[in-house]
Amino acid sequence: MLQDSVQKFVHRHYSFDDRNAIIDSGSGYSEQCWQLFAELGWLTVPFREDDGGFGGLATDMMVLMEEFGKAMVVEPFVPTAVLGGGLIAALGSAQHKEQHLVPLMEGKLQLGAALYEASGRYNLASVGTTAKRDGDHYVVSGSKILVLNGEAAQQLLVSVRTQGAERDEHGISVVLIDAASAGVHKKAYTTVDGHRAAQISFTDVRVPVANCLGAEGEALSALRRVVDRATLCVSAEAVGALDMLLQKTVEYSKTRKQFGTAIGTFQALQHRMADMFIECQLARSIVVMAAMKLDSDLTEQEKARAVSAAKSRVGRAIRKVGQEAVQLHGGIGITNELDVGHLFKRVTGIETLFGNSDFHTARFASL
Amino acid sequence: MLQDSVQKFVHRHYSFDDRNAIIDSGSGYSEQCWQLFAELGWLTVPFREDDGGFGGLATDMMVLMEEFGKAMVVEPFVPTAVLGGGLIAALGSAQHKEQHLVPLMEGKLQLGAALYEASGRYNLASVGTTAKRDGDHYVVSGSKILVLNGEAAQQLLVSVRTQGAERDEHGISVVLIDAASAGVHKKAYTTVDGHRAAQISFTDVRVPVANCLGAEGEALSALRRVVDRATLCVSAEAVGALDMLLQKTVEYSKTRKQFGTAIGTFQALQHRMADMFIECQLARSIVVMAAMKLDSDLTEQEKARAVSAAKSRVGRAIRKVGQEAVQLHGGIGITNELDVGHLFKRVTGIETLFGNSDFHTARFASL
Amino acid sequence: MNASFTAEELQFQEDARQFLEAEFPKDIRAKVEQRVRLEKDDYVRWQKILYKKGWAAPNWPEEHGGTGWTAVQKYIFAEQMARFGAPEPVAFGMKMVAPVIYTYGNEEQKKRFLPDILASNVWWCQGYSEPNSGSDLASLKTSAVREGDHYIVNGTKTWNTLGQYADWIFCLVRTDNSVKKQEGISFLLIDMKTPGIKVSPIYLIDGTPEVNEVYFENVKVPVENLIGEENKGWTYAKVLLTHERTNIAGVPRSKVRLEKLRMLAAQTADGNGGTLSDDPIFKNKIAEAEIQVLALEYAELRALAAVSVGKAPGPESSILKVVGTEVAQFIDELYMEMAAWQSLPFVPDQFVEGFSGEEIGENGEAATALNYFNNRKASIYGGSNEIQKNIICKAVLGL
Amino acid sequence: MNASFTAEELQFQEDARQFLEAEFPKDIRAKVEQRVRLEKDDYVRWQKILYKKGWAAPNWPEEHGGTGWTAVQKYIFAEQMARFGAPEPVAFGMKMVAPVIYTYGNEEQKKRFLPDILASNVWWCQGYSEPNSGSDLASLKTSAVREGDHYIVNGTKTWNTLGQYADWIFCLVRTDNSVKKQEGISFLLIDMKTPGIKVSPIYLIDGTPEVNEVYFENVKVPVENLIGEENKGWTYAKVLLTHERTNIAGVPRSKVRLEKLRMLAAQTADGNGGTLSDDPIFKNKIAEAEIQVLALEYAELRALAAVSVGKAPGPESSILKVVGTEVAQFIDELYMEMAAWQSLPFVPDQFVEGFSGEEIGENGEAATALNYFNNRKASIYGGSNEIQKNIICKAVLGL
Repeated sequence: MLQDSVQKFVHRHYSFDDRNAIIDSGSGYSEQCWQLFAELGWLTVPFREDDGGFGGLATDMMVLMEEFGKAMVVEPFVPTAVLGGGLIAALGSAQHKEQHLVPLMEGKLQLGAALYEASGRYNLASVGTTAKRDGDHYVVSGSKILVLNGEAAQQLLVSVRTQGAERDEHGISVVLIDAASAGVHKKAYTTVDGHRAAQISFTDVRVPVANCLGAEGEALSALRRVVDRATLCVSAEAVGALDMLLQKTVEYSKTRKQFGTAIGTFQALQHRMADMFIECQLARSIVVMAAMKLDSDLTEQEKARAVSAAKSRVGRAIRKVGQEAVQLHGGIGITNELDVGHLFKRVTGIETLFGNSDFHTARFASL
Repeated sequence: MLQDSVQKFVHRHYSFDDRNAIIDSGSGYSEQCWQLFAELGWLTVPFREDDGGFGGLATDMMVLMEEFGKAMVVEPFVPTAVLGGGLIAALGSAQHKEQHLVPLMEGKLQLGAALYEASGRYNLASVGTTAKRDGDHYVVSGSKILVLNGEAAQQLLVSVRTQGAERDEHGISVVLIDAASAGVHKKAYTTVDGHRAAQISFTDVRVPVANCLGAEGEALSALRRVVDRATLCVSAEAVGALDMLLQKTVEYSKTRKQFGTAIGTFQALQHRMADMFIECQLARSIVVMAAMKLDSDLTEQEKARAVSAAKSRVGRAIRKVGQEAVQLHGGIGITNELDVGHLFKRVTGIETLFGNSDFHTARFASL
Repeated sequence: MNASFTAEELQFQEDARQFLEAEFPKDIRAKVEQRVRLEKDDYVRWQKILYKKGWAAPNWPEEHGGTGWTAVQKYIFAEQMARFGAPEPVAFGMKMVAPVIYTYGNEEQKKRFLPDILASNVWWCQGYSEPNSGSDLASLKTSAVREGDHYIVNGTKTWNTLGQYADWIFCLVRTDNSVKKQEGISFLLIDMKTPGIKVSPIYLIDGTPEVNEVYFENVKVPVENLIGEENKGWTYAKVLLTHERTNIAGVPRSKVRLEKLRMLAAQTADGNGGTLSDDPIFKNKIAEAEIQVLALEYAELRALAAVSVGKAPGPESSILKVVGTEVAQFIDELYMEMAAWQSLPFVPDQFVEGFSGEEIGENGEAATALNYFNNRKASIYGGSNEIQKNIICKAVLGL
Repeated sequence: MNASFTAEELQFQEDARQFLEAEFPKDIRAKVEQRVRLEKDDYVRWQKILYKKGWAAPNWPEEHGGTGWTAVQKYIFAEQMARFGAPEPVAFGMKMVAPVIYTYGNEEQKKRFLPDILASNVWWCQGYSEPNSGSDLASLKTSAVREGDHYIVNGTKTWNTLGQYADWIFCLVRTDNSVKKQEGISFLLIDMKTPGIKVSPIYLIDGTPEVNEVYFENVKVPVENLIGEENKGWTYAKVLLTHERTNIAGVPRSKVRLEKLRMLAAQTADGNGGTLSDDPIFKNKIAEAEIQVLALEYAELRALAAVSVGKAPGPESSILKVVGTEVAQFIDELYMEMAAWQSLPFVPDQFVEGFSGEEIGENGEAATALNYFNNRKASIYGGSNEIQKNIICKAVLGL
């Protein structure tokens, strides 16, 4: 079982101190852990069997991500395997897959997906980065924000406009760009929740036409599908982290004494923990819903609606459970010393990833 | 002091049982109480001194209405004195005032303002009722919903369109229509909160041109000002009623025993009552704000913003405090036997009157 | 548990739909759509049709007349019922006393009572709550004193829903005052025609006499009407309270109401020349409610899935009660907000059968505030939401 | 109390504005606008300018250097300060220890400490909380044992804000273990340079070393540093906690932040070709925050008006704390939501003086999540919001 496998891994390799050391390391993730991910087969989970993967079921990714969420795993599973690998699997030719998915699943390739721009907010169709044809090359120019794993990524999946005006639904392509290409400029940083990302600009970067994934100009719907899968993944990750926040809070309330008694005996706090439990259960339920629907034969629209419903609802749970966990811990909850503060930061980060609650509620209503 | 004066009146004449009997009576209000209102000078409060009134200060109306709210007074003070009288005071000629404000303040005239239409929601400019000129008369046709005090009103203040298309800001006039005129059809009823109102249709009703208040077609801004004053009044009424709901709930929690102890000792319920108290205080504060601004020399826009802020915030307090008061009372709170259920119904009614929270939040943001 | 149904399940869905289309009486359906209050006869007539079909009691064991459906089938059926507005059976007989009888009653009692419940020949009501025992149900005081082969019952029961129609009442009564409060309670079935019983209506704030107080003055009840052992009634009642949680969340009804709300919003003028569907704030609220119902639906399916693999329905069902009632009450608010001014007229007559006057409001607008008022009860009864949170704290969080 | 100011008040407003325009250092203002963290020198320099003007301590009694302003003037001044982003004095000296000294200190102590506080010559910090005494402050354990003309202090204080800059610390210490916990506490002033004191930073989740733990190991404190009577310290501390509530609600700051938010929203792309100002949901949230701040402002004015007619500041001030922190935290959320993706980079360097690299995000977007994280403290410290609710229940509702 995936769940057992992650729990064993976490028990052996991923204590809170391990994680802090990994974040403080140069690369911001553990290459050793990453190789274990590969050995344990986790990197194959997002891929269908005919692509050499484990099956590509959303319900499997959900299980994996939930456990990652509990331990606050920072290794770039989502950017490399779900987003980057997902785009190649969805759009790429047999050759693209052969060339990239195999090393990816073996743990030898890091990817990053450069999909969002400063003026585009959460809109994947808002692509100002251009790719102009020049013989058998594209010349790519533009700038992308918050490319997850952008620093370590050897290859970048970049959404570019090969035609049309900003925000046109057509004319968007995804091209593979070697991160070492001339004209690629990265500004790397750690995110508030301990992951690595980069702002990446492209200045007249020459990219072979063969690096375009799928039909030129028609990448948007695949892009949305892949990002929806990533959205489901981070939602599931949040569910794991929220459960942990609740568990830590309940435990703390049983030991922390104030006014001569454990604070967990105060009914006002008890009912707030009951509310946190309810939020956690609803978040888990709606993520189960979305994962099942992604694995079903429903229409694309219904699947997108399901993911947006999940991300919206999980976002509300994040706000509520995260804030309450910190509040009930009191001062110690806002220090870097305890895992609670880090869980809080991670779920808050997830709240923003791929669109916050308001964005997804509106998307749900409009689909 | 107005406050003392109302408190004494309530003590003598307006117990919960008195009120129930009044609501069940034919007219739905007490003529005897109304005469006391006149004797005690309350009917002069909304009017300026040069109109023969007490001063017309919003802060005075606020004090009066808050006390009315505590006792759930159903007499038609707002429809007759604030809305109807207010429109005459704002728009009418000296003769109109002489003819109507004097008897009004003496308690001899009941008014109703017919301002809203089924397709207009809370928009005062949405006037489909037409007044077509025919010699020295208008011929009025159309239909108005929820005319407060519509049954008892001898004269109706009706917003009509003398020009332009539905929802045009210009072309709206207010005419005085004798309720006994041919073509006036009333469908009267009690409202959910124990007041009286009517749906009124006008079929080719002939109205002398002299009954138009102010310049033809230019009534909208005065209409809005007067309705804003009425909005302030019912907001203040809600503040009184909410305070009462809190007080009743706290008292009940001290006597009601469950599991061998007064429920007021349960901390989860205590904190919810603290939250109710906070809501009550914020509601009171923002109504004070709006009343003071109405009495100041701020611009009309700032005054309208203040009233919308108050109504919006009071609406949220109504939802929260009303629901919590009922919930903490348990079953007895949803029976007609206790005053709590009636206070809950009244504040819920107020939540809708002249626009609910969402309407006023949007109006606040747009002004 | 799966996001999409199997072919057999889809077939069952279609069967249920066709049955409802053909057999659910048109006049009752019209009443529901026009929000006319249903009378005793409406309930009984429809229930007898279900009985004839063999679908009266999906949750009963098959040996007593249950349908033998899977959890998913029950779910599908509940959803189809909600879609047609078909009233569920009044719970007191079918869902409350019957499980106690078939679980704890003797053979004689099973034979005597169950067939009439299944066939809707007898209307039952509930005698649990008392004026001074709300959430603290076990503090009840109604006494039953054994005299020969009878109990003599004295006391008052309250929040007795639709007791005005009832033939029988099941009561928790105190048979021993000398022990811990939970240990002196017995479960008694009482014929409402017994001398000494008086039913008196309590008017709720929506103006309806939906509940009653029931007074017992020296009411003689034969000993054979005792369920199980004397002084063990609390155990039976408690088991009942945690079982029979199917559809406690009210998901199908909330779904249907939200669909209708969305449809009505598209027909309701926003006062600016458009409809409420153009109002982003209102649209957002509907979406949030829909999302909440989706989350709740899968919380229920997860609970059902746990039950179907043999786990007892756990304290998680407390969540279904809390969230189910909260979202239903939120939908009440949305209907009221949509109706705006038209929520204010109090015109109960127009929702009673035979009304022929001029109506106020369209699409039942004038009922929206009344529904809102009435349904505040949902978070109070059936174990108040506060009690549910206590259960979560104790049984799940270990606090 | 009035919705509009008098002519004199308007004149005062203009004077305050002109003073700030002319005297508030441009470099500090620029730092504030660019969200660069202020250093000790920035606070002290600005505070000394206020001192020179005679406006350093609006809330002190005039005899000790206060301004003698009316409540309205104080309000106007606070609003103008917020408008310019001028930092308020660090509270520990000016607002916390000084009132205790001028109320309960002896003449010697007043002469020795107050002038240096007023002139910002000495930086004070607070020694109240301890690792095991959060909201239950009176359970503190740091001991002070009298030996001759000194106390020997041992223990640990925590949540010591900006203690790394401090010259002096005021502490609650336990001087009697044999009595009720509140009755054995004394109020002691301690020179931070005394041997045996160690300050160790605690990093908050925004990555800043804003607070510290302070360890006392056999620290010798002269007896003349005791305020008032031994074992009466709790009384002094409690009075302090209910006084000095001016501007506790943070209305001026919240108003200015909302104005700025509105302005920035109009410049922030919504991803659909418009700006966030076109987003009805976001606009609605801003409006709700503005309305809440308006309500809070008048709640505070009502409290001030009550004080100005001689009433003691009552437990109502608990509301100001609760709502003031809640709305400030809600505004933090709105800033973070506005920044969207740009709230995620953790780039503390770019908010430290002297940063010259390429910035991430515009208008301090990259600080928004950090501000959100940091300001979660607001509902925890200064008497947590739960404690404030306890106060309301006890002192106002009589529960």
